[in-house]
Amino acid sequence: MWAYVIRRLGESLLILLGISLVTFALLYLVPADPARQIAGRSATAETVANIRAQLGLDQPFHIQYLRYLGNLLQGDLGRSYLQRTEVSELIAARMPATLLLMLAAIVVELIIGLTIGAVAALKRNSAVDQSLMVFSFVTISAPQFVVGILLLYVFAVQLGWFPIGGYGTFGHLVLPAITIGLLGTGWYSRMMRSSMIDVLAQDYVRTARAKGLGRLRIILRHVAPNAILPIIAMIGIDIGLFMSGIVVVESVFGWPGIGQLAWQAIQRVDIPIIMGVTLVSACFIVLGNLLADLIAPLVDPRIKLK
Amino acid sequence: MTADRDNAGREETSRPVLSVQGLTIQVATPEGPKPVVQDLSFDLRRGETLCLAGESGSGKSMTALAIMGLLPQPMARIASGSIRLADGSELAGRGERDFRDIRANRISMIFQEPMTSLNPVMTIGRQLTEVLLEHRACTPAEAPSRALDLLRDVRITDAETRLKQYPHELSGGMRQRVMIAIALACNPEILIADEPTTALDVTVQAEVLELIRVLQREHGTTVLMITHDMGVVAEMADRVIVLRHGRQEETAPVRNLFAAPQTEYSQELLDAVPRLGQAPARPAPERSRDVVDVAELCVRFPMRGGLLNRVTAQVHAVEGVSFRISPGETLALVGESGCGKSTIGRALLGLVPWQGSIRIDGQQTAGLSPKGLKPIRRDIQMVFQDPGASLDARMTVGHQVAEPLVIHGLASGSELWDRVEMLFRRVGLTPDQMDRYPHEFSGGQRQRICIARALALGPKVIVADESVSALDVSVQAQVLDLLRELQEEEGLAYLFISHDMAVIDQVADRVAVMNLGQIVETGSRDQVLRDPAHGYTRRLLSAVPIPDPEHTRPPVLPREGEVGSPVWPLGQGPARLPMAEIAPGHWVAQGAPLKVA
Amino acid sequence: MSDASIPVKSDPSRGGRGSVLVRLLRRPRSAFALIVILTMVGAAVLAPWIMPYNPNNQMFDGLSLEGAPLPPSSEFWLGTDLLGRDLFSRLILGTQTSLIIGVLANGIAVLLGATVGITAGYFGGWIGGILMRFTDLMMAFPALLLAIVLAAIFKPSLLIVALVIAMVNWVQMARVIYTETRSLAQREFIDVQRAMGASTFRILGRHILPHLVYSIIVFGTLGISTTVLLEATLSYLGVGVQPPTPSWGNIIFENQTYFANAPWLVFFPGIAIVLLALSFNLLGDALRDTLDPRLKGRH
Amino acid sequence: MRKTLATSFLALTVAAGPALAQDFTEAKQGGSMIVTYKDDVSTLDPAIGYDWQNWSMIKSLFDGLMDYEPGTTELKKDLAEDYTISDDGMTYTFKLREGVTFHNGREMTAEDVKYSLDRVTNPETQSPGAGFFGSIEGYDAMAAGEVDSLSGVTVIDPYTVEIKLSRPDATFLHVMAINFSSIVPKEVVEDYGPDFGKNPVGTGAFYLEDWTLGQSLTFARNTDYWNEGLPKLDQITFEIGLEPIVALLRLQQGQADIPGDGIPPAKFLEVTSDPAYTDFVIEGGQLHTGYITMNVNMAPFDNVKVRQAVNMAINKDRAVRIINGRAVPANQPLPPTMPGYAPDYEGYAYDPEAAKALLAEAGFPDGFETELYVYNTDPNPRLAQSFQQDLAAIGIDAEIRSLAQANVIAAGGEPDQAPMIWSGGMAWIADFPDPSNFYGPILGCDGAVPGGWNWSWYCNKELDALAVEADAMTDPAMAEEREAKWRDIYLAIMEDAPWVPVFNEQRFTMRSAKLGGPDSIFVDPVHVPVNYDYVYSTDVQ
Repeated sequence: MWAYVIRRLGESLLILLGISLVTFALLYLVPADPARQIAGRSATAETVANIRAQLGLDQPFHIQYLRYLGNLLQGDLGRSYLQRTEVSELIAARMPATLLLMLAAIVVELIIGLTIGAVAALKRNSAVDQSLMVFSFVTISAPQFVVGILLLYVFAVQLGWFPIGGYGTFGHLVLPAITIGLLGTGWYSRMMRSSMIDVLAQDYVRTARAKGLGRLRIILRHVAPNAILPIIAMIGIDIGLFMSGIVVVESVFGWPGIGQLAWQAIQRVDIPIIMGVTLVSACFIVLGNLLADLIAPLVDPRIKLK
Repeated sequence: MTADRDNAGREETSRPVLSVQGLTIQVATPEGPKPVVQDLSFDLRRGETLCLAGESGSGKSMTALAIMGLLPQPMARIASGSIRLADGSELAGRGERDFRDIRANRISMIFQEPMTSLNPVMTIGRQLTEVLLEHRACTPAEAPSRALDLLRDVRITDAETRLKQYPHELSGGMRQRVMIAIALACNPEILIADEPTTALDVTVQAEVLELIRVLQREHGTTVLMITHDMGVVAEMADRVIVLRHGRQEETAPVRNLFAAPQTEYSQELLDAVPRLGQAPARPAPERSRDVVDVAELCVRFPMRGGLLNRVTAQVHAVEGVSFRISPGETLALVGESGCGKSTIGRALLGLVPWQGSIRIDGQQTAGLSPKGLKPIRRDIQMVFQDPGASLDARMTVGHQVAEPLVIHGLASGSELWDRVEMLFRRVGLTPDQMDRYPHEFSGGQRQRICIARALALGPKVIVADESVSALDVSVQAQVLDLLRELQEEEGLAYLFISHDMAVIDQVADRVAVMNLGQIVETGSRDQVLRDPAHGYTRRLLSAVPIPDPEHTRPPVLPREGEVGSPVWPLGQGPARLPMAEIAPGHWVAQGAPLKVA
Repeated sequence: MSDASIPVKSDPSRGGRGSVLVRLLRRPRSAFALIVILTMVGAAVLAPWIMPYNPNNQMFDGLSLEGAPLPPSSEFWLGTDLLGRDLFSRLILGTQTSLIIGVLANGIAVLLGATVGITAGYFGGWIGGILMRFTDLMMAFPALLLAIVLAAIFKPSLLIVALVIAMVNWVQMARVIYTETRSLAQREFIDVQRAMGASTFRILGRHILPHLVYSIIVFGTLGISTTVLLEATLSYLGVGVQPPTPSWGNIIFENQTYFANAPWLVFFPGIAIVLLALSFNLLGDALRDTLDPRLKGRH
Repeated sequence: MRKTLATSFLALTVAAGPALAQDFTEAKQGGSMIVTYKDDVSTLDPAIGYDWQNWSMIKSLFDGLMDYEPGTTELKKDLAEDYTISDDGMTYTFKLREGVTFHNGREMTAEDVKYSLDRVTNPETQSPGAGFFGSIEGYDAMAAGEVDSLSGVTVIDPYTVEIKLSRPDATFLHVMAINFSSIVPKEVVEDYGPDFGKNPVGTGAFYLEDWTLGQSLTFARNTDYWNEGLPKLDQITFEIGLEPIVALLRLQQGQADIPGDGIPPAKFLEVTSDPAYTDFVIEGGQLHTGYITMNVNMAPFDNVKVRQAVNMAINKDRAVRIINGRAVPANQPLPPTMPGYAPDYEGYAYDPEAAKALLAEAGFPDGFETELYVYNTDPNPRLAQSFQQDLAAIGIDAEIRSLAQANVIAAGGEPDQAPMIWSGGMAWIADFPDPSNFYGPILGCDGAVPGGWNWSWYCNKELDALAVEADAMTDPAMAEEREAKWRDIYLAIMEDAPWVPVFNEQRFTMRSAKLGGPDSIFVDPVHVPVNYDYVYSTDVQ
């Protein structure tokens, strides 16, 4: 078990290393010159060169990357070019908001998604199933910015049930969490439905029926636990979806998370922040996958970590 | 089992415990409802064992499911007829809720696949206590000890540990015992056993059948047994109902059926059953040269683990096996599942990496590149167990039979199709079937197609890996006939891999018995099967059910020593068993390749 | 050997295209999807003839005197946008953009994903290891971030946007195909081919690929929906299709601040995106059910 | 339309003076307000902060030697109690106010002034404003990193500091009023190092009470503020991350008081036409020009006739209408409120036919293909499309390149990347109200270097020489003459037409009903966007 965890962590580190290299290389190709941006419009070429040297931007690519990596190993994500603040501090400050949103979104998608999926599977091919599946298709077909704008318009502007964007209270959380959660809801409900249908056809469910167990008991004790197994593997993918979603949703709702930070940084080509956010969200995704793999054997005794 | 039995209503012995009258079951097909069971009537008498026997599609499992109210919804339904219990309660048409008191309480069922019939994420203990508690057979406090008793009842070793284990940690035989324990937990009047041993090795099958008999005796349970295996029928049944295409073909006490079947179909069915020890003698092929010469063959699969995911152990699937086959000769490889017999076949075809020496028609294949191997492949071909899986579902069978010719550039154009046509005829198919897809054929026909494909290159050897195991007995007999015919006409050599002693008895010239990757006994068919010298061979033979109700099979011989494991840490391996020739050509291993697992 | 299985197998491979189409049309959901898709393809192809106005013409009478966009009317069916252009005409032209990107980006993604998936799945070993580690790496990349950065490096154009989306989207395809190829490669009928001495090329081309075609079609169809959404999102963030080429995403991007005052500017393109993505999702799902009974009811 | 706006603006500025005097003395201290911004506040370090959000915040946290009268562009003394200028205009001697304390309680002295100027010019500070101090003696050595102190700045006594210039600079007092010359306490700066921007300590009217990164900042009243009676509010909360549209909706629902990013276009018509808001919508000018650059080194824009033709082709009225009339069409680089503006100059009138003819004359009867770079936030891509249509009308096929701001700036800084750039969203807002501020970096030779801000790459040595001459006229008596000189320079530039000046944006902002104060401070031309110090709350009156 521990050997497995350590090996997987090692692999994850390699993946993160790869991601850092690719991102760094991509950003190296971005034409904007950070030194120019820092120096301002009134600066002379001399000043700019001076700043470039201070930031090490005059070094060849591999030196720059190795230096970045060296700092990274010491937990130093660098300092934002334009905000002049430690990137780690900026990310740390925004992390609670993003984590809160993520948690809320996961609750939304799990509760709604799994329920819808289960109900659809149990009522397979009925009108209920059909309409639930169409609903789930709509949720995965609607771009988050459209959903977000729509929810904001209807529930915050017109009905005034929720605050119009921002952060702080439970009310602020509802709309963005639903916006992000809806996408996952679609995926989870479809996964859950097909998984439930698979499990319902399994021999051990027939055994459970042959035992004379009640329907609810069969569903809760025999079907649901087995149906959820393949869905656990979704955690990593789900976090990936989430990380992509926050850039849009946080900007629609003015949610002070790392998605907003990333978007602002991309607009201004603030490379240390882009690097930092990319690495942090890649960490999330990698850890999510790892977590999924570690949870799996706890839920499914057949899986052995090797 | 000493629990108080509810004897109410049992005094009335005249009434059957279960009475099925005019049962018709329909399934929905795209072409409309189609009956799979028609007008089936029988009575199940208290304490007896009634066998529903028949081949695939005879409707025997559907009948069982109908009694339990477990017909697959909404595709199948009882169209007419009644199913009554001794107290007169009607089961047909009952709702799911009303069935709950019947199931496990009055009728229990065990299924064919013990591997999948238990919930993989629940401990054995909980799956047992669950049924007890559901039917209030005991209080929650008593449940664990009752569960333990149940496991001991079904002769499971180390029952306390088993309670905490999950199904995947148990062997197939043990799982079926757990299923039986669950089925008998509430002391039902009737136990329906649907092919309970089909998925198990022959020795385990014998043990499970014995267990069912013992428990039936102890509990006085009535058993409705569903099987396709006439050996099992002969061994277990008091009465037999032969089903065919959903209709009752014949109902008779077991002795009468075997002694004097009343219908033609029953006769055919019984004739087709291979019987151990009754096969005619085979003329010894002349041993001029060896078309296959295997020496010191080893196949090992790496197992990875640890921090760096390095190879930490190896599965010694095949360990130092040597044998030869002459033209026109059949060598049978026999053994229980996992003994390495199939791996040998795959090694011969170059489908797994191996060490040692393999000569096909004199040519060494060790170390050959795919290109170098290609001409040799023309001499050796393979026919697998599942013809469905070994045919490409998305290609017409004609093309698939033509493929080897195309690959080896042996024919093209009209010549190609002439040869394919010839091959189709050769295996008893008609050329107009060439344009169809595999799923349009029955199992037996598909296996013929596979044989035709294997014959296309005119091989000298065919590896037949459980090639008839998945087929119904009547079809099996036909395919075996075809193989024999081909051998006689073309002088083919077979490496016939099978777990079925009776089949081997019919086809083999020589037999090699394998256990844990090594040959433990080899010799002519008569030497090995009629006069087994190794304990393992004897045990295997003692477990084979004999399709003769007059014959009382002695109990299965006990296993000698522990169950071994082919997994060894890196750098270690099983000791090679020394072989001794106890008669000309009859070699027996000395000692057993043991390793405490 | 159980005979409990119901012999209701339908024929997955026979019957030709016509009958697949018939089966799709028989199901209300896929019939709806087909009609929407065909309508949109029709609109895209016939755009020059059915657009009531020049979609790029910033009409003087397309804005109110204060410079506000006009609501839907008999003159401008879906109203005008902030530059006084006819929204209906722009939506029709936007269909072209969305479909071109959908087909182009998805085509590249499918090609790339299938190649990587098949190679890694069939050969395994270190080639497969490296390829799959690389896809793992791509999976861990926050896709949208990657797309935005890529779009920022290369000057955005239709082709670049399509390439960027393909770079992000091929990964899922590779995963799916990899898993399927791996299980196919272990099937007996492939063993038979190897035993016959068939070349790798032949096995891949004649036996593996035909089995993957349906998955490729299904996931390719589903992929179009993701592509349309990603294009819309990129355009919404201003790094997608360049103005004045209309795409549904950049129509919303240009007009989103007016959602309270001119909701039609966000509503109509929003509906268009949802409809198209929904239709491709429904179609993909229906194709999966119709073409490949093995997958029936999953996902 | 243009005329009405211009006059109303003048009226506003004129009205500001007396209004301030009246309201202000009577207004009581207390209360609070909420200001919203979309983008993060990057830093509050006065040597570094240079964006829309932090500009006025820094002004309220810090003071410099000079400042402007609230709501106007008139210089006034701030921390300097008095100053003298030597006759040659090369030496400035500032007498500091006594008893001014930093937020940490220490008194501000001449040493701090010297430290602050040394710090902002030291290359290690990486100040984007360092270039403003180029006229101080010793600046070049400082910029080169050779020394760590400006030789021209001398502490005479704790309350007197003398600054020597290396060349006469008429704008020097303006320079002393910009944020970059704010006075900072050395010990605190050294304590926090690069994080001083997160922990600012100054002498300003407010101090930073709390900063939750990415969410909000709270300013509290500096009770020891040297300027009696200021500020009026006890607390200001800045909420960050709100889209302008959301910010305005919040204001309408009473959840915010000032939308820091102004009234978004989408809401503009609604609030300006709603009588309920007429008292709260405030219009003001700003020292801003929106322009299209044409790279004079890239064909065919190396041909002056082509550039002139483009000037005639752009329909500025239409552009103004696209942004709902929140601007006045421009015909020269300087905005109307800037000294040196030429009110009589006609510019290039909108005349597509003439433009077409001129283009043909230049050898492009069928037009040509080119690219127009634009910052990808609304309304800039829309404006670009409008220009694109205008250009198409005379046969020029301009492809739009809508990119992130930094990428547009980078392209402009390359000699051969961007033939045309629309400056919107990055356009020049003057750092101080002096005509010279529109020249050097964006039209002069100094800016026409790789990575520079002169995106038209226009470099006219003669005009550069004239500019130096004009800035040497430091005598206040010659102000008129200097202004005229600058006017000539800009008109000469228009002859060469490296730009198409499109419009001068007006600022429209809104305040909630609970805020009081003269309108002019809500659209303060220097304390952009709002002069927080003078806002009061009607709740406590």
